[in-house]
Amino acid sequence: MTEKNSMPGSNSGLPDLYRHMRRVRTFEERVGELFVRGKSAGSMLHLSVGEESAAVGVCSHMHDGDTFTTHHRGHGIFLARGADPARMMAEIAGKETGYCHGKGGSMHIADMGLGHLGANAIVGGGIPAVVGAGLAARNGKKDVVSLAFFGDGATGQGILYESMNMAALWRLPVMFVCINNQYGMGTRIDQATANPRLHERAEAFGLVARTVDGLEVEEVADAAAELIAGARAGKPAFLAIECYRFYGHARKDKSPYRAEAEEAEGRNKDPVLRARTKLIESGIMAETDLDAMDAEIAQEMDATIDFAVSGNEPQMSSMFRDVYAPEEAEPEPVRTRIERILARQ
Amino acid sequence: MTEKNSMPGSNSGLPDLYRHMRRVRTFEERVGELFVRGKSAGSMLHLSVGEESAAVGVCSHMHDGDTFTTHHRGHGIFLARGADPARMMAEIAGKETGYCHGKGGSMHIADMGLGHLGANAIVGGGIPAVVGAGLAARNGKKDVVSLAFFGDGATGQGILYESMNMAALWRLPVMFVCINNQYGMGTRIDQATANPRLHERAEAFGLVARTVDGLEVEEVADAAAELIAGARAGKPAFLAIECYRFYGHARKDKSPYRAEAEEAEGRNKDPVLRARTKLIESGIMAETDLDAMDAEIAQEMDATIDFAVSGNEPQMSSMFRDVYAPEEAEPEPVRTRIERILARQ
Amino acid sequence: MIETTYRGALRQALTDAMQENEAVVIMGEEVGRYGGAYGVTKGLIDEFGEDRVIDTPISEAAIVGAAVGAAMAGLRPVAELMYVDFIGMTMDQLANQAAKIRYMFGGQIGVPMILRTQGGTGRSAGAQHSQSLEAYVMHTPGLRLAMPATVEDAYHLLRQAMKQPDPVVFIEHKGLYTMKGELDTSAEPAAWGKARVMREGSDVVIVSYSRQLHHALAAADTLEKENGIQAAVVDLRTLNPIDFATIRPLVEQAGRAMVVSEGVMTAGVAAELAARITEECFDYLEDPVVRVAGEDIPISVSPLLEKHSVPTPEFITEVARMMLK
Amino acid sequence: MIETTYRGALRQALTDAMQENEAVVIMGEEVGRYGGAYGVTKGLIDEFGEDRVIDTPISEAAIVGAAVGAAMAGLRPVAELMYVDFIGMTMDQLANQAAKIRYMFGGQIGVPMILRTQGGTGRSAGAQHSQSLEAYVMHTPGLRLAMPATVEDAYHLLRQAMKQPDPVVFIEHKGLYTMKGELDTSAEPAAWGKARVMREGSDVVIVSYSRQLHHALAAADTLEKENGIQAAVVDLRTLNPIDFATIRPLVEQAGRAMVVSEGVMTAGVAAELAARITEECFDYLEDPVVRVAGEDIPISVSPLLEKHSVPTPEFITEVARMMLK
Ligand SMILES: Cc1ncc(C[n+]2csc(CCOP(=O)(O)OP(=O)(O)O)c2C)c(N)n1
Ligand SMILES: Cc1ncc(C[n+]2csc(CCOP(=O)(O)OP(=O)(O)O)c2C)c(N)n1
Ligand SMILES: [Mg+2]
Ligand SMILES: [Mg+2]
Repeated sequence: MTEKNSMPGSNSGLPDLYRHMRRVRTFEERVGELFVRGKSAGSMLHLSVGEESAAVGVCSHMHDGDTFTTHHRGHGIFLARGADPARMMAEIAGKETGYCHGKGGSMHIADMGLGHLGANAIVGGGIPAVVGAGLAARNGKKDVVSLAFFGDGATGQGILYESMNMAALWRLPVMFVCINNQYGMGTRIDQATANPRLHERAEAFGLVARTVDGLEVEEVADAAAELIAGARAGKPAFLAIECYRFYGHARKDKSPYRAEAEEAEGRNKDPVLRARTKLIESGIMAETDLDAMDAEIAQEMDATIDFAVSGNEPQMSSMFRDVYAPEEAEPEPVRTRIERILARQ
Repeated sequence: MTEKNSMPGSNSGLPDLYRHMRRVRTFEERVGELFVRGKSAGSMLHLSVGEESAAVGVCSHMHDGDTFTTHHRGHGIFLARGADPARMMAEIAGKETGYCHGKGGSMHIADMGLGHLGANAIVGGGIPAVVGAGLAARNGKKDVVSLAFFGDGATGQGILYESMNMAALWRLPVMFVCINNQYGMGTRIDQATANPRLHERAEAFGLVARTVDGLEVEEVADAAAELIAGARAGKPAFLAIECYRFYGHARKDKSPYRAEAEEAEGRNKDPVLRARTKLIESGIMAETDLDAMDAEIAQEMDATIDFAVSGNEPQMSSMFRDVYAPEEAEPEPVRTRIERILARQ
Repeated sequence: MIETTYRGALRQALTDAMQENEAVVIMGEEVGRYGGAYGVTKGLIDEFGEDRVIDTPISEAAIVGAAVGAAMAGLRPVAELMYVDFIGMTMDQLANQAAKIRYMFGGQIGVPMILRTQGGTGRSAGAQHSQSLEAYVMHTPGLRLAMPATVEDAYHLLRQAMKQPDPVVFIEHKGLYTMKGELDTSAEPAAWGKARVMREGSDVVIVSYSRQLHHALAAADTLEKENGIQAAVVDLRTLNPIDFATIRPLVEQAGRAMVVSEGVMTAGVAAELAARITEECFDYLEDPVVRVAGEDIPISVSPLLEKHSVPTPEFITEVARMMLK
Repeated sequence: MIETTYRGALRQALTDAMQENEAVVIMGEEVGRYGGAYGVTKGLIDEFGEDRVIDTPISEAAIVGAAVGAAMAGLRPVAELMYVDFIGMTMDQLANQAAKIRYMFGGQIGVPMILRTQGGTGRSAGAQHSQSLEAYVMHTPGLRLAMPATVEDAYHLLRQAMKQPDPVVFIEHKGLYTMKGELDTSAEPAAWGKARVMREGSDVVIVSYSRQLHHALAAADTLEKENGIQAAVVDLRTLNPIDFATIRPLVEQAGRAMVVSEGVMTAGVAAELAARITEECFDYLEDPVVRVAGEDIPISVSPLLEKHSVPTPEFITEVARMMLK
C-alpha cells in the first residue's frame, strides 16, 4: 500500500538507529511549527521528543506482516516503522492528502499497509487489539508479532491487565510496550501508583517482562530483539522503556507542575544526542557526516510542512463516506431528511 | 437498622466459627430447597457451599461501622456478617418482606445497617465501591475498613486492578478478598490465567497480599485478622482464600465440565466438617453438643423458608418507587402516558 | 425444512458459517466447554477445536477489543457477550473503536466482527441481567444492529450478519431460545435490512422486533377475534439499517401506528421509531404514534414486577383498543 | 452580580459547595495539581487540600465506581470524567451501579454523586474527543442529567445538582468555557428541572440545550431581523427531569417545533424530544417536529467536516425558514 522508508529488519547498528531517531525528533519539531503557524487541525498534538529510542529501538526489530497499535503520542513509532512523514503531516493538518483524508488527525493515524492498526485517543484503547491480532497470527500460523505501544498512564486502565492476561494465557505472539515518560499529563508516575516498577505487574500475569533505560537506544533495541523473538515463539512479553517527556503534555501545556531542575535533568536524558555523541566518540561517524545527515533530514521534514499546507481540505461530500463500507448506503444527511419530510416526500 | 446476629468482634474461637459456618451451610441448603419447591424468584442462585470459611473467617474480624461489598455468591458473607436469614430468604423469594422488598433478589441483597453496600450481579462490579468507602473513612478519620469480596473469576476484570492501584496509592483502609473456588462458571482457574498465584498481582500494585487455604477456618481468620488490622492502619491488603465450589455454578448447573474424581477430592476440602472434626478431636466440644447446635441451626433455617413463602408479593404500586428518592416524582407509567396522550390531556 | 428452536437455528448458523469460512472464530465467556450460558454454542468446540471456539476469562472489555483486532487482522470473530447488560464494560471498545475505525482511518479498513449477545426479561434475573439496551447501539453510528424474533431469522439474520463488512451487534432474546419453528436453511431470506410484514391489517400498524413481536402478534390475534380490529404487524429485524420504506405505506393506510419495544421508553428505540414514523407519515396520522415500551425503571427480580415492567400482550391489546375507540 | 465565565461560574459553584459542606470531594484525572483539563478546578487543591481534591490515575471505571462507594459511605463526590467520550469505560458503574442501587436495594440508600464531564465539538479533537453522548445517560433510568448552557446555570445548575439525592451526570460543553456572562450567585435560580424560555415567539418553537442553545438564539435573531420570523427558544437545562409543561403551550401556540441537539440524530435526545412534543401537542402541529441534530457519523478532525457534522446557526436558520415557507 505504502512505500516504506528503509527500516532495518534487524538492528543494523547505531548509525541507522541514530538516523531514525533524528527523523522522529525533527518531524516532531516540525509538527510544533505547523501548530505555531496555525496550520494544524486543533492543538491536541502530543510530541514524542525524548522518547525516540523507544520508537526506533523497538521498531528496528519489527518485520513485514507484523502489526501494532499506538497511542496519542504515536508519531514517532509510526515514523520509525516506515511511515511517509508528508502524509502524516498532512493528516495532522486535517487534509485530504493525509493518511486518513483528514478524518483522523494526529491521534488517529493508521496505515494497514505497514501493519499500523491505528493510533488511539483513548488511553489504553488500542491495547486489546493486539490480542486479536495475536489470535489471527496463531490461527493463521503466521510468523508475525503484534505490538501495543502505550504510555505509563495507560497502566491505570484495567483493559491492559485483561489483555496481558489473555496474551499470557493463550501464549500469543504479542508484546506490550510501555513508554514510561514519567508523566500522564500533569501526574508523575509515583502520583499514579504505589509501585512504579511496572514490569512486575506483567510478570504477575505470566509475561516475560523487562524495564530498560531509554537513554541508550541500543539497549532498547537489544531488549526488544530478545523479547520480540520470544513473543514470536509464543512467549508474550512486556517491555517498559524509561524516558522523559521533554515538553508539555500537548502543544499548549507548559508543564507548570514540573520543577525546572527536574525538567533540565530529564532533558539531559536525550537518546538522540547520546547516540550522536557515541557515534562521534567511538569514531563510527564524523561530526560533519552527522551534520550532513541531519541537514538532509531537516530538508525532508521541511518538505512535509509544504506538502501538508498545500494539500486540499477534505471535500464536504466525504463527510458521509466510510461510516460504513463503500458498497453500503451512506447515512442520510440531516438536511436531506428535513427537506424530504417538510416537502412530504 | 437491623438487629445483628452475634458475630464476634474478634476471633472468639473455633466453636463460634463452626457455628457460623454451619449456619451458612444450612442456609444455602435451604436456598436449594426453596428453588426445588419452586418458590425462589428465578434460578440464578449461587450457593457458597464449600466457601464458608472465607465468609466466616474474614467477617469474624469486621467491626461495627466497617463496610463491604459482595458478589453474586454472597449469601454466606452477608449471613456471617450478621444478616437476618429470614429476610434474606424472603428476598431470594422475591417477596415484599425481603431485605430489598423483592426488587433485588439473591444477587442484589444489601443492608446499610450492617455496612453491606450491596451484592452485585456484575462480576467485579462491587469492587471499586470499597475504594470510595475507604476515601470516606480516611477523610472522616473513622477507624473502619471496607472489604470487597469477589470470586477468582473477577480477577479477569480490569476494574479490580484499577481499584487495587488506587487503594495502594492512597493507602486506604481497604481489603480485597478473593474467594478462589477454582472455577468461574465452567472455567477452571488455570483456563483463565497463566498465573493462578493471584496474590502476586496485588503485590505488584503495592498491596500486602496473601493466599490461605480455606480448609482451615482458623487460618483464614488469623490471616484476615492480620491483614484487616494492617488495612485499618493504612496498609491496604489482598487475601486469596483457596477453596472449592461444591455444587454447580448456579442452581441448575450440574458441572458436567468437572471430573467426578476432581469433585470428590474438592468436596473433601470441607471447612465445616473439618472444624467439626477438630472440635471433637481436640475435645473442645462433644459430638452431641455439636449435633444439638446443628439441630438448632436447622430449625432456625427451616423457619426462614416459612417466612419467605408466607410473605407477600410486592405491591404493583411499588414498581415506580425508589427509582429516585422518595421526595422526587415517580416516573410516569407508560399506561398513564398513553391514556393521557390519546385523551389529548 | 427442519423443525428446530431459536437456539438450534443460531447454532446451525454458527456451524454453517464456521464450516464455510476458516476465518470465523467464536470467542467469549463459557462459549466452549460450557457450551454458552444459554447453550447456543454447545458442541461447537468439539467440532471446531479450541483455536476457533475460544473460552475467555471474564474480561468483557478485552473480549470486544480483541475481536476488533482480530477482525482487522483478518479473522471473522463472533464475540459473545453473555448478557447485553454487560455492554457497559465494552462500550468504549464498541463505540470508540469498532464503530469508528473505518471512518477515523479514512476508509482504510473495516471491522467485520459480530457481537452476539442476549437481553430482555422473563427469568427473574434482576436489574443487571434483564435489560434491553439496544438503544445504546442504535445511537452509535458505525454499528449495525440486528435483533431476530423468529427461528428463521435466528438462522438467516445471523448468517447475513456474518457477511457484513461492518461490526454488527446481534441481540437475541433470552425468552426465545426454546421457541420452536420451521427452518429452511436454503431458503432465500428477506434481504438484510428489510423489515417483514408479519400480518396485514388496515386499522393500526404495530411495529416491533425481538420478543415483543410475538406479543404484538398475540395482541393482533386477540384484537381480530374479540374486536374485529385488523392490526398490521411488522418485524423490523434490523434496527441499523432500518427499513421505513416497508412501514410507510402501511401507516399511511391505517393512519395509526404503535411501536412496541422492551427497552425503556425515554430516549429509547421507541422514541426513534415514533419520531421517524411521524416524520414520514405525518399527514396521514390520526393520533400520535403510540410508544408502548419498557417502563422508565430498573427491572425487579420479583416475577410480578418484572412482568409488568415491559409490554405484555394484554397491554398491547388494550392500547390498540384505546387507539381505535 | 459579577462578570465571569462559564468556567469561572463552575469553579465558583464547586468552591461554594466545598466551603459549605465538608463531605464534598472532587476526584478525577488532573483535577488537582493540573487544575482540570479545561481548567475548571484550578486552584481548588490549594484551597481544599489533597484529601478533598483528589488526583486519580487514568482509571475511568474505578473513578466512577469509587464515587459510587464514596457516596454510599457518606461523602458527596463530584467525579470528573475528562471527556464524555470516555463514558464507555464507565457505563457499567454508571448504569448498573449508580443508577440502580437505590432501586435494587429497595430504597435503602441513594447514590448522591455527580459525574461532571464535558462534550461537544469545536476543537478539532477528533472522533473520540468531540462527541455528545447525553442520550446514553437520558436512556438510563435512575440517572439525572443536567446540561448548562449559560454562565448562570454553570453556577446554579451545578449547585442544584450537588443537592440532589440521586446521581447526576452534569455535562458541560467544551465550546462554552470561555463564554462570558453575568452571575448573581445569590439570585434565586429557576427551579431544578424547569426549562427556561429564553425568547418568546409565536411562529416556531426551538427547543435546545447546552451550546446549541446559543446557535438557536443566534438563528432566532437572524430570523427576526431578516425574515420577521418570531422564534421562541427554550433552554431545557435538565434532560432528566425534563420539563414539557413549559414547552407545551408554546408549541400549541406556534404549531411548529424544532428540536436542536448536538448528539447524533438516530435514537438520540432529539428523537425523544420530537416524540414527546408530538405526543403532547399532536393536534396543534402543522408539521412534524423537526429534528436538527448531529449527523449519524463520527466527528472528523478536519475543522471543516467537524463544523458541519453538527447543527450550525446558519443551518438552524435555514430550517426554520423552510418550515415557515
Ligand atoms: C480514556 C482516556 N482517559 C483520559 C484521557 C486524557 N488523556 C490523554 S493523554 C493522557 C495522559 C496519558 O499519559 P501516558 O499514558 O503516560 O501517555 P503520555 O501522554 O505520557 O505519552 C490523558 C489523561 C484520554 N485521552 N483517554
Ligand atoms: C460482568 C459479568 N460477566 C459475566 C457474568 C456471568 N457470570 C456470572 S458468575 C460468573 C463466574 C464468576 O466466577 P467467580 O468470580 O470465580 O465467582 P464464583 O461464581 O466462582 O463464585 C460469570 C461468568 C456476570 N454476571 N457479570
Ligand atoms: Mg506518560
Ligand atoms: Mg470462582
